[in-house]
Amino acid sequence: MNNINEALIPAVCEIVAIRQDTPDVKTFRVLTPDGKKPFIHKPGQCAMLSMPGVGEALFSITSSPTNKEYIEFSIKKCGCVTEWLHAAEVGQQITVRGPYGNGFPVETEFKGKDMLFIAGGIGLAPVRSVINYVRDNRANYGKVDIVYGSRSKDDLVFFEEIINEWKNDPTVNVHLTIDREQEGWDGHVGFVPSYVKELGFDSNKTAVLCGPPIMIKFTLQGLAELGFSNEQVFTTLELRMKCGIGKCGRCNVGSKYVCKDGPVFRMDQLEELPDEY
Amino acid sequence: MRKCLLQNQNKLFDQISSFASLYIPVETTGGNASFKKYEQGMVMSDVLKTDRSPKDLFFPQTENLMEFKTSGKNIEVIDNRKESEDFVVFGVRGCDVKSFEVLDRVFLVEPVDTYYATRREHGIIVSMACGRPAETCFCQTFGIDASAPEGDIVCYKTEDALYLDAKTEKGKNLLSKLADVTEESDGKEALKQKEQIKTVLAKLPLANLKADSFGKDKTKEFFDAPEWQILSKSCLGCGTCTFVCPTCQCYDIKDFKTKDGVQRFRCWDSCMYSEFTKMSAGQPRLTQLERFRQRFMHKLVYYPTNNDGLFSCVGCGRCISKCPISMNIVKVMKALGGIDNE
Amino acid sequence: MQVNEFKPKIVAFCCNWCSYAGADLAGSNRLAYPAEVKVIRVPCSCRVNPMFILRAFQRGADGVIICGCHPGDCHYTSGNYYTRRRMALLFSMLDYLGIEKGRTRVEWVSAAEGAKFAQTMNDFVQTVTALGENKRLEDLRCKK
Amino acid sequence: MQKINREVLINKANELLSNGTINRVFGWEKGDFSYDVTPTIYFTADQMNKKFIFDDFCGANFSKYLVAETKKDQNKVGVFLKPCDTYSFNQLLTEHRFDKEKVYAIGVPCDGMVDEKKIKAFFGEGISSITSEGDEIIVDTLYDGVKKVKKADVLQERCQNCKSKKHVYYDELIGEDGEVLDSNRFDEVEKLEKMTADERFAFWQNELSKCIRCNACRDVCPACTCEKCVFNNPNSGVENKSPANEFEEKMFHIIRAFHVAGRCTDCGECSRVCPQGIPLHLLNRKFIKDINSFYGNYQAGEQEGSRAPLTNYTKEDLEPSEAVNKGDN
Repeated sequence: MNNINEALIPAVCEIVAIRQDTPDVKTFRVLTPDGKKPFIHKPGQCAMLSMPGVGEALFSITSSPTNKEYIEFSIKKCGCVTEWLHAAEVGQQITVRGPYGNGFPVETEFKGKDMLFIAGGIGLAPVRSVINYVRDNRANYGKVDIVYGSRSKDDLVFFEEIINEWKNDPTVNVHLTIDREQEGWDGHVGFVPSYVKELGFDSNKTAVLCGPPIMIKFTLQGLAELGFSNEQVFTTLELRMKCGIGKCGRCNVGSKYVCKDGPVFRMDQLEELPDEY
Repeated sequence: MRKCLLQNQNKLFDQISSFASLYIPVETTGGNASFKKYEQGMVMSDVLKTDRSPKDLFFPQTENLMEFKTSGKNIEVIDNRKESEDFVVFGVRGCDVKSFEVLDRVFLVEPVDTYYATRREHGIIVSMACGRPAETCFCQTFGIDASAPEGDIVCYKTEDALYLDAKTEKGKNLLSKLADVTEESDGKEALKQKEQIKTVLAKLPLANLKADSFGKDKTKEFFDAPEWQILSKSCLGCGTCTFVCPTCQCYDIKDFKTKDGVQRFRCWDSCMYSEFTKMSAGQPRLTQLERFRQRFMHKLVYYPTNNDGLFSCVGCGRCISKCPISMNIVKVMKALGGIDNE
Repeated sequence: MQVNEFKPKIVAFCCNWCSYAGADLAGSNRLAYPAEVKVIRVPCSCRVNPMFILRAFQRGADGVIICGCHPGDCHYTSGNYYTRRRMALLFSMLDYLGIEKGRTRVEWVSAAEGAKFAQTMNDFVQTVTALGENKRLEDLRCKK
Repeated sequence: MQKINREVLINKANELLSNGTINRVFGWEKGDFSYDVTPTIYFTADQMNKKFIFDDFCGANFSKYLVAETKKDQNKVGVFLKPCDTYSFNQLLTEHRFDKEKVYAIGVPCDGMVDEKKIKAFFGEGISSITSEGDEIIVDTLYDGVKKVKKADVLQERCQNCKSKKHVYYDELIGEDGEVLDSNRFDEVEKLEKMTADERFAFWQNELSKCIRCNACRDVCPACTCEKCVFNNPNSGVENKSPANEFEEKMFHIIRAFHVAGRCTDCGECSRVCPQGIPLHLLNRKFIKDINSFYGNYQAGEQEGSRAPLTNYTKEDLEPSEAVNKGDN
């Protein structure tokens, strides 16, 4: 799609489907105007979406690269670009450039490993891409556990998919939790970090972690208690970005640019960086 | 080496501007100069440092990237760049020439910034040796020799002539087109001036400033230094240092609604501004201390870490003379490097 | 008749209580005033931030007029007194910067003065037409 | 009369620090050269002995720093204030920007600050030291040996047209107080007013086109203490980090001048810090001059609690149309 030499000039794409996942999260399916998949990406990578005149923002790609038909973005309403997107209708064109970032090392460090995915709230968006990638290349990976929590049942994104596909997949263990008791919920209640400890995973797994900073902080402590080392834990960062190609200087943390060298970092790499993310 | 008598200087400029746009430093108000497009009769200023660095000519303060037209749900992207033409920048000081290398390592690495790359390709740099370096100069700290600057053509200005020495193919090509306003010279005068400059450089007040304690992989060493607190104390958080700096390259991309479309442009931005890193989810650099630290850590540690130890400062000294509160990289280096400024 | 006759774009900020009603009255009395005048209703003339005026010029206005209640008649007691001071200073500043002073004006028009409204607008449009296009406070991006 | 020098101020600060009146004090810090003085805060007399300076380059006004500093804790902050700084100080008090109980203001005399840019305009770059001797400034240069210049010729513009040597606020005054002066500060404005509109337009076009929108004028301005500035607000329509064209250059400066109109004490910091040398004070002074002639003399900051002209009115105020035509007759 993008001429690689014209990194800042986006391509026009079209929103072909919109799904309301939770009260404030919508998933947008995006194709080129002639109905093709805009680009090939790696799980964990991001792309710049924009509406001229509204703004441009970076979003993680939620769909798995194994999906050959389309790409999807799950977007929570929180700023001006996202608000505009939430008000958009099917058929609306937007501009897209990317994919950006390093993505998860699914073909190297993850290969052959038992995987533990931990996500909170909208943090499942980038992780979903890896989960589905792993499910579609099942033979390459060991056991798969997913711990996912959010404020309430209504705030669980991809609920349909989790119930109908992931839960029905015998090779995947799904553990759901919500913060507070709720009518019609018979699953676990409690915060993600404590649930992870409760579940008590083997420390030979590779963990992928994404969610609000406070959840990450406590989950990391929990994982450490379970015997996980920093080399086994991966997470993805979010910072303000403008260019997506490591030039505008905004997402610079230490010697790294989150848009180019990240957004996926292994915890031991992250520890090397100054605490400014 | 070619020689052009000073009385022929404007003939030289006229000649260049007949086939390419020419930019020379021109005096604005008392002691200040800035690069302006040459028009017949303009006088080249001898002022050592232009107010803004010539990075403007390659990475302008504001620049249109593209335009959009929208109709209904449809968007059209219009890249309305025109064919670029060659241009010549005359009289770039050694430090500023070096700054292009620093910028190149940002803009010319993959994915290449084509806006910058095109200008670099078409720009020919005629550098100028610094006859009278200022007290605020510290290019030597970063291994830059003001008596022998880099550039496509190196120029020495003596009392009566300009001596031009082509260093690259581009430079040779340009010089060959100037044969009738220049004459061949043995360059002895230029060499003499070079030696003179060297003796002056050694006497500059900041001649002994060393950057050795900074550089690659020193993040941990300096990040939590207590000195940042006091150094950043009175920083106003304005963008003066970043905007006059020849190596600062942060930018913002913004949209402007025109009469019937949207213009996407980029403009310089400054890590000193409070909203630089602000996003809907929060703000990782809450105080001026963090923003102040980011700028200097980037120049002295982060950038060298990514670029084989090359510092993102060329010692031009503009921040020294322009900062409203006179805080600058020299003071930072002295304080963190353990040199007490008395 | 000239084909390319210059028609200025005029922005008129009108206070809700007097001048806007005055414009209404002009309309119901079938008093004509030029269609180039775009009326923007504001709760009070003192709602008009100097920035609004500059923004109007940026976006292509050739003249900006502010209409409010007569001094002493402000619906909010004193709003238009503040307008008077602010605009006196702003207009003087614009003049100082070399912007033609005919492009800005403040007029007091009450709800009963439909005729005055039409008269004022006619007069203002004439003044601005004579001045020609706004070149000194223009943003070319908005004019293409 | 006792010469007020560095030692006198250090001793005073030391006395206040050690008797517990204050626990820190704003003061100027010596730089690498004779002229690069940095405002800073001192906690001990020892620090002051090492770095404090009080000379012809201590132009920085501390008033604005007090807004943030006094919020930090319950201790009193000491501050040295030159006469013109006290106007800003008073104006900030008027606007309730900080609590004066948390500040101990030490008035210090000022006989004008020197502008190193003017010295450089005389002698070029390469200045190794600058010292003053009576009404002369002695400049040691790298290339042309020792040079002398009259201090009056290299004073900062605001000091050449000093409006007052009188401290309008202090807890303690060092030295003797001066008088409000009859300055010529409006001469330059009048000169511009006498030009034709075309000439004025050309003048400002030339000056304002130099602007790089570094925001130094705003950030140093003691009247600009909004917690969230309109120029930082992406929804204001005027947030632009760098001016895209001539319109935005003008708009920024008009709005900024208007926002401080009636509150600007004419301290001149904006022009001092402008890296491009734009005479920004001429915009502010125009407002001050207009206010004086339209609504009667008013000096912002002169009296704590005075009502600013733009938040005030009389029923007999002149009409905007009269205001713009005033100069015509």
